[in-house]
Amino acid sequence: MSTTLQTFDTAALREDFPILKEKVHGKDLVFLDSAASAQKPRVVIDAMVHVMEAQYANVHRGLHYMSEKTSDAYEAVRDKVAAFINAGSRDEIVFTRNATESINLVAYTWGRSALKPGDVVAVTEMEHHANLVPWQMLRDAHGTELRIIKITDAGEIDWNSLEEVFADGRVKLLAVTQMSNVLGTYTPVERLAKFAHAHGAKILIDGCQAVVHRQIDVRAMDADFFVFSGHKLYGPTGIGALYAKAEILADMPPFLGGGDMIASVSYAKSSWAKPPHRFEAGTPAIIETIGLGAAIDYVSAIGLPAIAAHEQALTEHALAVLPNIEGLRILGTAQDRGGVISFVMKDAHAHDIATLLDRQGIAVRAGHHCAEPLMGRLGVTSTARASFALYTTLEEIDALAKGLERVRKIFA
Amino acid sequence: MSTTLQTFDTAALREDFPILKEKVHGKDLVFLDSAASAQKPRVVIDAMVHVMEAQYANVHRGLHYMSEKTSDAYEAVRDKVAAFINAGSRDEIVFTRNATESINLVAYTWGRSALKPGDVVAVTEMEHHANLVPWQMLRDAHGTELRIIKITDAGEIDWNSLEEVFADGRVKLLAVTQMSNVLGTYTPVERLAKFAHAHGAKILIDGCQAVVHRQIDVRAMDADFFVFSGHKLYGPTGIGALYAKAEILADMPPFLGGGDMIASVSYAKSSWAKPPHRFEAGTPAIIETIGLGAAIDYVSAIGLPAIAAHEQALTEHALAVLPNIEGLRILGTAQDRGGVISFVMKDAHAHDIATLLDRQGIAVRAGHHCAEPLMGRLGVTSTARASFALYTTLEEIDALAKGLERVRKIFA
Amino acid sequence: MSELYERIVLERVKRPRHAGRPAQFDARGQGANRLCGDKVSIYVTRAGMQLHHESEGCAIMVASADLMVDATTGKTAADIHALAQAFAEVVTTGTENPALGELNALAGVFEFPSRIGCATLPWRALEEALQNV
Amino acid sequence: MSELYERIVLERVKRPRHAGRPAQFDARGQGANRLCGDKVSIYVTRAGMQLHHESEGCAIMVASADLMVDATTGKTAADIHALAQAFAEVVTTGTENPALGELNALAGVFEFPSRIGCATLPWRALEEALQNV
Ligand SMILES: Cc1ncc(COP(=O)(O)O)c(C=O)c1O
Ligand SMILES: Cc1ncc(COP(=O)(O)O)c(C=O)c1O
Repeated sequence: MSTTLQTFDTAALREDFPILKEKVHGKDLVFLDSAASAQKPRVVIDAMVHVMEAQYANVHRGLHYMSEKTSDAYEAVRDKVAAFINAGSRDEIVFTRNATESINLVAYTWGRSALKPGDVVAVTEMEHHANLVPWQMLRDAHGTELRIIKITDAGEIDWNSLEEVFADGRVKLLAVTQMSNVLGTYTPVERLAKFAHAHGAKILIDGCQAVVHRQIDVRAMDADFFVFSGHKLYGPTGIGALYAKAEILADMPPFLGGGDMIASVSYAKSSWAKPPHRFEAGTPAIIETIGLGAAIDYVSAIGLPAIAAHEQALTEHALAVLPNIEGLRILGTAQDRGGVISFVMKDAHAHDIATLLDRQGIAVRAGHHCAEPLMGRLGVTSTARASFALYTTLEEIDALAKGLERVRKIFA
Repeated sequence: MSTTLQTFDTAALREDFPILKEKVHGKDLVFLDSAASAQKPRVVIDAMVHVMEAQYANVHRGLHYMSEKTSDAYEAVRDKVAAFINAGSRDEIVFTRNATESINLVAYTWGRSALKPGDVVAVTEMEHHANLVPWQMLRDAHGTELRIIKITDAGEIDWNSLEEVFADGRVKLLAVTQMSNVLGTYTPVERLAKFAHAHGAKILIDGCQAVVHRQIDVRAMDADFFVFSGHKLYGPTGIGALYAKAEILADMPPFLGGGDMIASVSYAKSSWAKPPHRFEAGTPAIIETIGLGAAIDYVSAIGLPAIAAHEQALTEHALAVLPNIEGLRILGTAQDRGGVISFVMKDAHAHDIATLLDRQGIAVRAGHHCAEPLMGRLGVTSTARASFALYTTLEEIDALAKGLERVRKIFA
Repeated sequence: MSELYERIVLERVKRPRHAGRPAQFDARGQGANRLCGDKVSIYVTRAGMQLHHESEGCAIMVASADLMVDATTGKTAADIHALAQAFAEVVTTGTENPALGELNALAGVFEFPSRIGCATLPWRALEEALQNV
Repeated sequence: MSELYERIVLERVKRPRHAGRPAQFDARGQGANRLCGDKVSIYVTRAGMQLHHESEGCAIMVASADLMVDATTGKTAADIHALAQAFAEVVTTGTENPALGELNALAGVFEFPSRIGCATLPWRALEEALQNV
């Protein structure tokens, strides 16, 4: 091993994640599936336990101590999320279940009010289903058009295609991932936002993958909408966020109706609370939101720049080592890419790879990664995918390489 | 104290709830706000911790050990929920964030496909906003009509009004609570279902409160839709359920678009997975679902009949003791009622009552309880509400009565 | 039990000095607390030389409205704005402000974060009324 | 590493004996695994006296299809249905069934719950094909 990671004590950080001590099929767990969902550090678990053991009640509507304390803890996370992605105001942060709900919320409310039939929503060939299907459903229900921006063979946005798609001036929303969950490609979101705005369109950035690996600044990138999930960011499941500019949220009609999202209710007419509460109906994911706050504190303390540097080293190592395996092909060769690596192997189907690696304790994902159309574009039906997190080590990548050698031999 | 509770060892059960040992303002916590959200037993906390410490990965899409085990644990809860409410099949259980989302899901998908403009949705005067606002939104977006069934001064459904509302045969859905979160009234859901069905309407039962206190049998009551939240059932926040009859779910279009809810995706057209997965887009609330499973195991082990008997004794005691307080008036005198008691006091506003009780460690809720129109019907702007759970004791009700005496003296 | 309630508030709640809607007024401002249904109207008469409040709500709100009228009658809009801010400071921090006199009776509200809105509601209504003058 | 793969499957994957789409056939059944993109078509010719599979997917699925053809050619629909159930039992429980012969090679699939669907997919396609005969 020539590469070493300085200023980043992975061994110490791994101690924060109880699950990393588990054995799988009698082998040490090598968890390379963090892009699907990350493991949880002790502080996140503890924060959730603390709520349930010592400080729990429903939020917002209570005048008693437990409710006040819980409301404060819940609302404090809104400030944390706002600071974490550098939103202009806490009121621009809406809590959702996950990125999928965040995007659907935009499609249902902004999409059906700000977009008119014939307006165009543009997505790229490398979107996750979460950033494709809602726009298809909007198209089919509301009469908008859906256009697809091509990617190059390298797995980057094809700028010619982008310009073509925008040429007639009808695109009103560009919905694009900041980092592909299949190819690891980062998209140039600042440039895309400028382009979209110059063409009279808004931009929605699917930050699900990127937020885990890079410092996000929604104001610097000038995002109109930005979405992510807590569970990929070392936080609990059941909690995600939508950021939208205040002036956009102000005009959006509500999504779900019920408690907490109203200003007043009468049978004839109800009026809506101000954002963000307008978009949070019913009892929220209180415990999970507080867990997300702990996760944000955790990654912030380590620092996204340090995490990014660590993962960059891992990625470079993987890109150096894996292609040595005969018959293995990595998909995507984008210039700017992070620690999500998809590959196929001659004669070995992705599912067989995953199963055989699993027997060695190595967890990778196999399938279409919720990006079926992208599989078609890449000319495959599925891929195997290894993805890295702050707790991933170079040794684990070597273990993956060794495991893949054994897979290759079985299928040779 | 003349009343005693046999066969139910409250003291032992209270040991299961760590939070009940907390002090508030230096006083023992007397938590009488469980109708808003219940406290969590150790086994629920432990189940969630176990997932995060030892057995976590994203579900459904993984071929590795952690994902398989987590998927199994997640899907096993579907069986538990189905058994708990006696659904005919596990595929009739859709996981949501909470009851609010469950009702909105029905309004968005079934409401916009099975209902036509001019069709009528009927609700009662005692619905929670969660079972009113979604139908208002449907009315305003889709052209259905919304009708309100009156309640009597006792706080029971006014059968004459029900018949009037149904008289012209245009009601297609009766959406009704099984237990009022303000008055404690149980509604005769079996009879209501028969009535609705005889009039060609479906019935949606808001079981949010009832499911905590009574054994539910969706087949015996012949519910078309039944909804509840996990957090009131001693489970985590962020997880709820929708039950719907298989043949109804089969015809419902999807709600949110994204991963996991599709059969196949192409740009031109996507096809949907079968229920229940069609309605569960994106990474679900995995940890919380498993927590809900533990909560269901917990209450099932104690037994709903035992819980109901315990709470019945508490309710009777409260109804005997509280009216002795001068100037205190309990709202609602339904024959069939459970442990949710709203009251007002002469000269003392509900909020002042709640604040003053809180100083004594007693948590009650005050406000409109997300039922603004009901407040109008009752001729009040807000009430104070004490609600009971399996861990509530007779002594806590006496503490409430004593606390209210002190409030009364302050305002005398 | 609770100093706050004992100290002052109830006196004002039971016998408010400035309650009621005048037959004639120059301007009105309204406030409502969506969480609890508290409602207040402030009436300004003779260019602020006379104020009334019509309050429907909890003791903290009613007392605050009545005390506010004492403290602000005849003051300029700028003075009232400054007073509103100083008062908000008192109820948020619990630190009394000698310049505020009787208004300090509500300092104890700071212990009940969810009630601070009750104490400040009449002030928001008054500021609205002044804009309508 | 994995007995399952070593024992048999790969032989059938590399050199399937019954792969390909016949020029003429009486009926076809199809199966697809939405999770992984596995696809299989089963072709029935001369009233079940000849079967072929066209498989695109993982080793478990392809081997299962090829072994299935061996085991079912010439059998009645009722027999095939019984075999399908017995086979499903083997791959779900891991307990070999002496009556199933070479099909037992896939017994190890039970250790991989999410792969059981791969093993049974060709059987579902065959049952569909038989309904089309
Ligand atoms: C009767 C009733 N219905 C619906 C709800 C809404 O539940 P949730 O906020 O969990 O969605 C509640 C609880 O607040 C309730 O009491
Ligand atoms: C790029 C991208 N977008 C969206 C999603 C959807 O996230 P979730 O399932 O948490 O809603 C994912 C994760 O699966 C993703 O990787």
